[in-house]
Amino acid sequence: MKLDLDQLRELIRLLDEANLTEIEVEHDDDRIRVRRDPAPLPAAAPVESVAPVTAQGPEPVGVSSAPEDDDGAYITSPFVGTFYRAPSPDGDPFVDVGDSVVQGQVLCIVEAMKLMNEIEAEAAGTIVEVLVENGKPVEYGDRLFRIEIG
Amino acid sequence: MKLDLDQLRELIRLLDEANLTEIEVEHDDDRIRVRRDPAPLPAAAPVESVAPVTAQGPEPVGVSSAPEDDDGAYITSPFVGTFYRAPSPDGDPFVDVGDSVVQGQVLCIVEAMKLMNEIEAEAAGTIVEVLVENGKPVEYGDRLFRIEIG
Amino acid sequence: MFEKVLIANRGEIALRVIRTCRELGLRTVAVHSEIDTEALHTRLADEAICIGPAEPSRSYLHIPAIIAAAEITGADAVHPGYGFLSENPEFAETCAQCGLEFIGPLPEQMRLWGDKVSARAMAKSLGLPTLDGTELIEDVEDAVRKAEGLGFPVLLKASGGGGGRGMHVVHSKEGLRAVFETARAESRAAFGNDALYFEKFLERPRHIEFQILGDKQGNIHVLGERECSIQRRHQKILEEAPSVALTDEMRRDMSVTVRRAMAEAGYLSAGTLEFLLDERGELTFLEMNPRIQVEHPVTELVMGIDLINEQIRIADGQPLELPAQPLTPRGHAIECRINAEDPDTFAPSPGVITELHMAGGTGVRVDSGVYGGGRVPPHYDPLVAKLIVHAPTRVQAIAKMRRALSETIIGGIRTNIPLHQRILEHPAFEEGRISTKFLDELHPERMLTAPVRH
Amino acid sequence: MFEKVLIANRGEIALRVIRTCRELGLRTVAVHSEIDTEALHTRLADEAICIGPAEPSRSYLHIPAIIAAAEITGADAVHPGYGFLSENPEFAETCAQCGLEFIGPLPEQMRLWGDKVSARAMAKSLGLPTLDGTELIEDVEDAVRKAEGLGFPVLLKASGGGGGRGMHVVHSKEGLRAVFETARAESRAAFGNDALYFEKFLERPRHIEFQILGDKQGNIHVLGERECSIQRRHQKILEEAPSVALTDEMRRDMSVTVRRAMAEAGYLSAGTLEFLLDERGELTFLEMNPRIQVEHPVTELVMGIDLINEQIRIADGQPLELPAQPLTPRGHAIECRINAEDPDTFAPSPGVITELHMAGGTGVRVDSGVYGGGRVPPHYDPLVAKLIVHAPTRVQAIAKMRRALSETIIGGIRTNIPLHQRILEHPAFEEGRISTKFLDELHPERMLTAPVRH
Repeated sequence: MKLDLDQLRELIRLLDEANLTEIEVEHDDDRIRVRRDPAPLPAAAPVESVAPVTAQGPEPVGVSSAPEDDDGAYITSPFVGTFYRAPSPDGDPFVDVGDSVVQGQVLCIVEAMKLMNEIEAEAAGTIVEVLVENGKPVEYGDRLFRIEIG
Repeated sequence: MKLDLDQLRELIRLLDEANLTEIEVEHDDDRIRVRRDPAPLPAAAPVESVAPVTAQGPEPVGVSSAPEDDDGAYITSPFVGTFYRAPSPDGDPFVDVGDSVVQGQVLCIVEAMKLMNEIEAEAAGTIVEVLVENGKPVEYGDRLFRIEIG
Repeated sequence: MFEKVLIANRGEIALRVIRTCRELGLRTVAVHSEIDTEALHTRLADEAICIGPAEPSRSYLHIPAIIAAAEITGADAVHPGYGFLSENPEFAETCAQCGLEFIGPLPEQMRLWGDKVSARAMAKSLGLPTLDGTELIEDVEDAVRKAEGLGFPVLLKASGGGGGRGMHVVHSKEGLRAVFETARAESRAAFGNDALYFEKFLERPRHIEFQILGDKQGNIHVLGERECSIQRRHQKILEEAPSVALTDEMRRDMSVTVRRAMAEAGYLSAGTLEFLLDERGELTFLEMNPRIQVEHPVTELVMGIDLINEQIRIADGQPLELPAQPLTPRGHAIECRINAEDPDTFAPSPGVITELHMAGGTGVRVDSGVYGGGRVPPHYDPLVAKLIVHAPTRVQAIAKMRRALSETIIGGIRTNIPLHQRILEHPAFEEGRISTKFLDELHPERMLTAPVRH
Repeated sequence: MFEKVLIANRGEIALRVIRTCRELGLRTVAVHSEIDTEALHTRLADEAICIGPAEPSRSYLHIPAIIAAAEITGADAVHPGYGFLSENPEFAETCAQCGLEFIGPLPEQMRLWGDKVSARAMAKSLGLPTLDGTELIEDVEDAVRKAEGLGFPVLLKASGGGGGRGMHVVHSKEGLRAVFETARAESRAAFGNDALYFEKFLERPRHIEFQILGDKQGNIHVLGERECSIQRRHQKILEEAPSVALTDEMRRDMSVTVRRAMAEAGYLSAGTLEFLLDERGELTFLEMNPRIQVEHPVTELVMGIDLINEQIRIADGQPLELPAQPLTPRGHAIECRINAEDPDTFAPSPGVITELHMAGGTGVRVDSGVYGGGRVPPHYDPLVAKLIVHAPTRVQAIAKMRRALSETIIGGIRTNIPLHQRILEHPAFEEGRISTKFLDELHPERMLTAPVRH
């Protein structure tokens, strides 16, 4: 692939000049996109407060009620609790990367208040990634598995 | 790939005029998209405070140590006090609009602590505008006269 | 002592508890809903756990999620704040079963005082003065008999109600017949319980409440009174301590009565006994709130104490450190609840706070759960901040609150600051001539048309 | 009473005065330099007048401009704050000549107490305990004689000095000969006066000061003491009230002595008598500051009063409203001066404050002259805010201050918050084992290399 760097520079200059966040140009099979996320300038930060240095512990990660984004679909935790991949400490994992799963199949357990909550697949698909380590705590909405639907 | 920068600029102008955040145009195999994310405007305001409604009274006007801007040169007040255009209540004004003045010529009086401070022209020129009413208070740096130098 | 406290709440009270925990060297766990991921309590706690979506029933009211959050963080105590689960005996019991110290009263005390009829009976048996009232009503004919026995006007109340909900003023037999079945159905729908009873209706009472603390050694302290007569539809808006309506003698006498009654009841932790004060100067028991209250700071300021600190000490089994004799108030304190709502229509005004400048200086305390750039979600209480002032006299406290309100800037949402300013400028308020009808009489037309908010 | 007060100052103290004026229903006029056009005092006053460029000598110290600002706004009283013109007798006299009520002491009192030698002689004659010292020194030989009479180590002080400036510790005759002429030249350059004298040098004293108020009826109130031993090069950094080093008896005895002395001196308005406390428990007079002081809020919090309010009442000719017997402190208060400076090198750090979150909650007071987005100019004192806490005990106050500092976020400039945190975590500070040498001993190497700041 041959890059026309000058053209690219021209686009970036334009982006800056016009204070844009994105320019995308497509022509035949060519496509150029330049993008700059809105700068988190000092003033764009929360105005009165920011998280103090003392705030620690489990960061709420990617809590998303829309389970699908660019990278595929996610199974998120509907409970706060402890994540287990197998029905018993020495049992085999319910699923592993590469496994095909059917709708309703048990993928893992989230334990809370001594109750073992089985988390089921909402749709058929293939497990692409296991995102939480066995025995680790999870929050509501934490991503547990990445799954390719279908 | 050939960029039509003028067309792009036209699109950006349109984006601005209509206060949009995105324009996307697709034609045959060509596609152009320009995008500007909503600026974090609110957060760009003073972070903790703004002037409260109770703040009133004389607004500090155009306090400028550089007496010259687009509109010409200004004679500013070097004192806080009361502005008088004439040497006595029934006297003639020292100067009026249209008068030519020479360097060192007395233009007005600013009274403070019963002292009559004579304000002199720093350079020769023509009085274009008298900016403060006779007998009104002035702050340090307030513009008193607009003058055309030369 | 326990070492890590989970705060089962949000907003300013969660922050309030976090602050005292930090001063005591206790670690803190915030729980939050998805919409509160950036909330101030989430940010200021040592740890934060997302427990569910924005709907309270699936997060802040969802007991299993809160207990699970305590489990995975290793918290060993829970502070419930006010509202949400603070008066839920099942929650307190579940905490105990899971080995978590519940920082609040015992579940049986919540049950006892939570039911309005049993509370009134208990109060009477403990020697507290009660408003003339009746037993539970059987049917509409029984209602007419009981109401005539008590004498109109009467207040028809739901036994399961509270916080001003489930009440009807009835002026005549006809009115009673017209409203009775509706009231019963409402009560059933709102509280799952259609038991109703009558109380004598006072036209223009003042709302006076006494703050108490009880420890595990059985000591009870009465920490003076607050006056909370400025209410809109039984929602308190502005509170003060002490009340101008009480003489030193009334305060002393009622403190003795309350202390004796609560010692006999074996009450533990912080609680508030609410009274009505009629125009003849009689105090009668209204209800007992077994929790910390929104307006507790006015007591803290005039008494020079930290009530959350005392709650924590009590839960840990330590005796109260307060002197044995009643503390006397120093100066006067006023609290304004700053709500995200239209000051005229009272419609909620959630949104993003674009600018925030809270008042400061001598005698000004700010308890806030928000920050500039932060969001006030529509799912919860509209309280965004409490502005509290303390000055040597009531006149000075009023002047200070006016000054503090004039400095306060909250941009991006509407707030009830203009309403507070109207209250504080009103001659009747300045003279202390107030009652729970004050706001109705300030804006009679508005009170009729404004939407009900529960 | 006067109706419009001009505040001849800037920063937090200007705001402090504006706030009390507003509470009293007085209108306010801010004066400001060009660079302070957007400053908070400029914004919060009822009126604001630009009086000159950024340089203090042409604005905040420029008497004609301030008087002219009062003339054009119709102000009828002036509050000088602290610093700038607050101890300038010519300014007080000019105000009086122009018909402006000066809210502070009489010019002759400023003259009396402003000169260190006459102040010490006056204090002695009024029965205040003074440190052994000498008359003015004639020449180097006289210096050697006088120093040997007093006994080394001695402190060589400039009569015109103050606030810790113009002092040299001398340990031997040789050292004295080496430093004498330099000290005389420095004094002449800094204070326009080369008069020097000796005082006994204390190795590790504590700084204790008593707050007083005198009214036009001749009443003097002594409002307890403050301890300000945490200093860097005689600049106070952290202050508290009461002092752990005083017993009730010492406090009572010195209050009686101070009241009698100040009544005899006919002192008017707010003032502070500074003492050194040596390791044997002896208090000796250091100097008298005829003005309100930076650290006055710690006294306000433990005494429950408003000192600016009292200053205004006094200027108006009203008697003090305080009870006749000495007020007793309630709880413990600590103030941290938050300066825009590097916490390690102490180099000033002016600039734009990009983020600001000040602490809140129970027992926290914030007196600040800045806002998020505002600028700290390089021309003035680096004090950007005072964080002040109040709690029942000293231990609780320390915990509260640690908590409050941990919540405070000031972005865009460096501040001395980390230094305060180090002080508050230090075991010796916690135990109250402090002296004016505390910071030197905390960072000995730093104190030697840090730039001098006046």
